[in-house]
Amino acid sequence: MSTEKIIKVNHVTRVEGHGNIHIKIRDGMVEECQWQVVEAPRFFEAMLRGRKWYELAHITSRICGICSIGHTITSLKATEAAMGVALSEQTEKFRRLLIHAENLQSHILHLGYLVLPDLLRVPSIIPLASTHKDEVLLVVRLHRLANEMSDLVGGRTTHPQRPVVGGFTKWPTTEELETLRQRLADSVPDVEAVASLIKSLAGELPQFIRETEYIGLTSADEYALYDGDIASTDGGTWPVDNYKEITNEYLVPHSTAKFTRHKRDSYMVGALARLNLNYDQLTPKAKQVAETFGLRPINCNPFMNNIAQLVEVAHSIEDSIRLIDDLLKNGIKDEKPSVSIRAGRGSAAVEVPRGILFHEYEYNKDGECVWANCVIPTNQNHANIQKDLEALVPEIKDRPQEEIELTAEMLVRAYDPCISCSTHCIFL
Amino acid sequence: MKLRLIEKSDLDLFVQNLINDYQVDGVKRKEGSFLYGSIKSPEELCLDFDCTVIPPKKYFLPPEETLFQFTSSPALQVTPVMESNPFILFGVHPYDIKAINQMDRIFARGVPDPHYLKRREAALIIGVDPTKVAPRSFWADMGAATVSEGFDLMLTDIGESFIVEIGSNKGRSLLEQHAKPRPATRNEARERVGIRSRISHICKKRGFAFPKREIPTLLEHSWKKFFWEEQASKCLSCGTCNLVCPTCYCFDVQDNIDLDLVHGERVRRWDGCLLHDFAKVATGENFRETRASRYRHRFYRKGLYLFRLLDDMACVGCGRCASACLPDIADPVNLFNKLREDEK
Amino acid sequence: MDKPRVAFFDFASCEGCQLQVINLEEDLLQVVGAVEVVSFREAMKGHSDDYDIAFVEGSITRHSDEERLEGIRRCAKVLVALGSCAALGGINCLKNFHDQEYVKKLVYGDKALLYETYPARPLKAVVPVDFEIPGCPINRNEFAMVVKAFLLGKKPEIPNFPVCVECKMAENICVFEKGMTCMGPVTRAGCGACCVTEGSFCWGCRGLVDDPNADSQRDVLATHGLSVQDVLGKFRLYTGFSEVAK
Amino acid sequence: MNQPMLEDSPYLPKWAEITRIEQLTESEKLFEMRLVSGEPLGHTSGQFVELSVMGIGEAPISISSAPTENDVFELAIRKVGNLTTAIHSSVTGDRVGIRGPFGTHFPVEEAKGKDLLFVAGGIGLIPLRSFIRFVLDHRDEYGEVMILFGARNPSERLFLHELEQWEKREDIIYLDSVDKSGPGWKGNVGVITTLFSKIHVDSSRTYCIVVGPPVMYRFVILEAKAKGIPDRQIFLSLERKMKCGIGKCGHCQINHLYVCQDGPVFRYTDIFDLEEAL
Ligand SMILES: Cc1cc2nc3c(=O)[nH]c(=O)nc-3n(C[C@H](O)[C@H](O)[C@H](O)COP(=O)(O)OP(=O)(O)OC[C@H]3O[C@@H](n4cnc5c(N)ncnc54)[C@H](O)[C@@H]3O)c2cc1C
Ligand code: SF4
Ligand code: SF4
Ligand code: SF4
Repeated sequence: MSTEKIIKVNHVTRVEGHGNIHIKIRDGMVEECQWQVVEAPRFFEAMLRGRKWYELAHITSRICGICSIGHTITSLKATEAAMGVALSEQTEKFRRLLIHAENLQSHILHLGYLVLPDLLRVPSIIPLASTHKDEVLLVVRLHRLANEMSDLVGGRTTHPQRPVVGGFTKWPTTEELETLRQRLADSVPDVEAVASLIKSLAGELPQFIRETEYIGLTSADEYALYDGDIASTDGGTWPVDNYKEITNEYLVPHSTAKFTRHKRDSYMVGALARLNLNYDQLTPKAKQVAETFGLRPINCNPFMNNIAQLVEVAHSIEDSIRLIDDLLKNGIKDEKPSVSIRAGRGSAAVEVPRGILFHEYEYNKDGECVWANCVIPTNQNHANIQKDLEALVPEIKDRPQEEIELTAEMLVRAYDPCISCSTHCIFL
Repeated sequence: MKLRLIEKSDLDLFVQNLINDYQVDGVKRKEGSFLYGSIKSPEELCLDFDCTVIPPKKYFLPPEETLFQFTSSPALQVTPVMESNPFILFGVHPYDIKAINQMDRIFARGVPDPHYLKRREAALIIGVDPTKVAPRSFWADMGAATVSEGFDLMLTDIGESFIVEIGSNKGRSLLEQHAKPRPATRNEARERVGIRSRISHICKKRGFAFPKREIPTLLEHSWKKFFWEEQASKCLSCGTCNLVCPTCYCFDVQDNIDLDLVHGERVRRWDGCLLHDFAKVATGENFRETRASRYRHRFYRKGLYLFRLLDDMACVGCGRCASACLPDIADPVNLFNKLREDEK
Repeated sequence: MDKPRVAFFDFASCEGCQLQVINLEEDLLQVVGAVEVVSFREAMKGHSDDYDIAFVEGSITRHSDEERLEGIRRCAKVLVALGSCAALGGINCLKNFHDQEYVKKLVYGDKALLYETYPARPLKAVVPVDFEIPGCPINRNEFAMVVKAFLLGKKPEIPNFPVCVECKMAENICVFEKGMTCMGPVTRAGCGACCVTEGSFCWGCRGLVDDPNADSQRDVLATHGLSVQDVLGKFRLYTGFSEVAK
Repeated sequence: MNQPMLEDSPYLPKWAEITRIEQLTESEKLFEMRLVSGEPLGHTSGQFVELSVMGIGEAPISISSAPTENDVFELAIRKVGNLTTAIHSSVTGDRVGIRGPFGTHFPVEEAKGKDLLFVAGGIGLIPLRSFIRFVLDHRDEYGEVMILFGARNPSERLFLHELEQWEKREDIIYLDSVDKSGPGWKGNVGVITTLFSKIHVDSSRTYCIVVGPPVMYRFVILEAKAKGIPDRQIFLSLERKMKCGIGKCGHCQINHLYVCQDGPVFRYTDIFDLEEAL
């Protein structure tokens, strides 16, 4: 008698955007194993054509609600590169702070609302509100802090308003920053509590190893998020302007998103990639969290991306406190951005929660966009997800159907894919 | 009338002393404009402003205020919310004081409104004579260059010092306890008259090309004119002219309820007769459906309707509406002059 | 009263509006206590076709979306457009001003044929919509207000006056004073004039009020130095689908 | 600033309990209520209350019962919006908020000894009913009583039971009409003004009280004038949007008048030349 396991997860839940997993196992043979992106394409490149220089960050922010801060800042940097806009130290510090805010927002959302239910084997955080009330309130508290931090620095939790080409429209006051600093410091026990909660459940994370290439920003001065050069765990660094040598986008028929490859068939970006590349520059608390989970570079278990995110939560909190102290020491000046419009082309990269993000624009002399390209982290991960699935499914093919399904879904979710972004890639 | 004098060099001390004992609000600079806000140190206080964006009415009729809180279960319960924390409003121009005096009458007439009146009673108003005239102001032509009541103290900058007029007993003791005034000499008092007339003179450059007391009659036979439509065709129905006006007080009332569907509050917030739904009722009928009818209503209200109630026009000539209206059609001076022109 | 059954769906969008629902934080726990969420792909596994209220985010950009939306309409007693993409077409409609084949080629080159797309549109261009919560992203308090209104059997009241009203109430300095331009005078309020408050200007993300004076707004923008093309651009940013913007 | 300070907010409602609910038509219900404090409402015919449900809001509603009806009062309410829908879903025993009574009233005293011509259009009958019932309770204090009632169609006619009784009474004249006929309707068809040809009035001693939708006033007043009824003996009740009921919020303003305080009942001579009134 022939046995057949057909797994069709259409619209994987608890991820952002629409993706499908199709697996077919007949008589112990994996016949089909596919990661498909079925998100409606949105064609941001066309949307940007003819729009004004000050509108691009506003529009590209709408590529993704979850990484809107990352898109905004990358977009601003690209425009600034194209027009040769110089930034003040204060601006760069606040941008770093804002990126930490988003990293916290996004990682806590992912870990608390999207991954935790998997580890506790429930469909969502909702039932946990009654069974694990304290844990849920813990997650909510941290999430609220991250959102309020985004609000304070960026002027809104999603689609920030204050960051503009050349600087910010409005700055937090000294008192506001002092309060924020206090709240961040006070949140450390909450982070520890989340860490030990996840630690107690980490046994649920599959032990799966597949070697691959990890790509991210790197910098001599810091754990690179806001700025740096492109680096690979396979060796080598590249200036951001050369990003296309790395990303090599290509299309596959079963997806509306573009795929990318570098030296191997695929590469991975995101928290795990960053940690693999820049582990030494993490803050002490972050390293301590990594230690608890035995997470050391180079780790090739994609499921550990969740843990890498947790490590980054600790890092972002600690580094934010440092940044705030620095800002307070210098005093907040009411700087006004100044921009002189000119024709030009510029590219930029920022490490956003899901990995390295590139924007590149070309402007005419009136400051109208004539060409644009955005390469989104999840896009860069799609091929790696596919390769991981191809390696993972044969390892688990004899398990019950539900378990294969859950493990495959958990794999996809570990990447924290932002599918709605990934189709917005723009390339000419 | 007894006038006092305080040296300019003593003013900061006076303000500081007030801050020590009271909540003090006054005019502050923001992005090249002026706004009323809380004053934490004397340097923040600005007395040589021309006009604020939002008038001081916000202290008595806040943009949004809770009338009462309610609980709907297990038993229905309501608790009124009335604020009456004493505070000082430092630096109010005479035209704004005139507007407050009008508003006092409105909220006290018929059924008195204690939410307004308590706030009003809790306020000590320190007036200040303008030293600058905003580009669109015409308060001198509206008879609002000076006021004889509605303040506790009234300051006039005469160069090295301020003349202080005492408007109430509360004002007198406030001055005596927190500053070191001396009586003003007759010369100094005369100087005040001179300064006041000079600034009025500057302000008079804008005004009506005809006696303003004719405005009500002018309106009485202007109702059907095409003029209104022509003007209102540019109106954005944004209500800005209402909201920035110190004599506009219309409000909307709404319930806010918490997610538990048990606790909540009834609030009132600023409304404006220029807004589309202002006179619209549940059946869909709108008693002022067209832009022109709403636009006209505002001018009738200012120049005729409230005149019938208060024996005074409901415009003090601050010019806020004129400078805030983007298509520039809200200026009473332009409008009434045009209307009069049309008459001929 | 039985708890109303609520489902969330999305089409072409950034999912930022659903994120605002999650961002209700502790209030979200109250919301999920008062209603039964039967479908919320962004935040939960599982799904049911038995629901009373469907909150739908995103614009319709392809024929296959229409079928799915019609299915949702059939199941839902009340269909609410969540956010500007769903309510107005929003930012997605920016692509409508280019030839659709050109758009596909621009992004997908010689693989363009593989991708289906047509000019983006709001939900109401495809099925009847009961309520709209505009905003890019939505104001989460407004979302909570709508939920409470449903629970109370009340009609949710989305303001029908322009942003200038809330801007005055927030005591902002009008951006025209500061040498910038603003869509506030024709844009539906409900955001608390947040963009102006944060030092920016109103982009028009909540769409137009019921009876906007678009001509006067065009004049105002022109007087403040905008070219005809720029004025058009301002209207098209969010309300490209509506007639006034064309 | 020497005005008396009221400690109590005029925006605070008193509680009333719904004691009886009667479905009048498909969209109107009658609510009998009693103030929880036990006091009588103390209104005069023509006045209204602000009715509220916490969390929903408030709306002005005319008092439909006569002041003489002990400690209960009646409101007849058409379901059109938020508050009215909420009230329609309430049940006997529920508590609601009441403020008022507010506003002016019909010429109850002035018209004593005089003839009365009541003209009601649609739900205009709701406030008029209060006066009519008062008059019927004090029948010998008034002269001739005529009631003209018009509705859009038979199904929109309120207080059917009472209408039947009025029709049967010998001491009053009751006539009605519908704009559009409907199943089972055998009476007059036509707008309300067509009824005027069927009555005779002694114009100098007749008071004409008109309540109906805004469009009705102009035509009915013309008919009344044609009958020779002096302008100052014509009374009408106006409807406007209201938010406070105490002459502050500005929504009901017509000229210098606040309908909530200076109205809703007006003598025709006081408003005939006011723009926007009629
Ligand atoms: C003096 C007076 C007496 C009235 N008497 C009755 C009556 O006896 N029976 C009856 O069914 N209706 C009466 N109405 C009309 C009734 O007030 C409205 O139908 C009611 O306000 C609708 O409120 P809502 O909350 O259901 O509607 P929504 O559309 O939700 O209205 C919101 C709010 O707007 C205001 N508003 C809306 N429509 C009106 C209106 N027509 N008049 C005044 N304010 C309005 C109210 O404050 C209301 O709460 C009367 C109106 C007035 C002015
Ligand atoms: S007159 Fe001017 S300020 Fe007033 S509503 Fe019209 S456009 Fe706005
Ligand atoms: S109408 Fe205009 S000028 Fe007159 S008081 Fe009001 S805002 Fe000032
Ligand atoms: S800034 Fe914009 S929204 Fe605010 S008042 Fe000015 S035009 Fe209106």
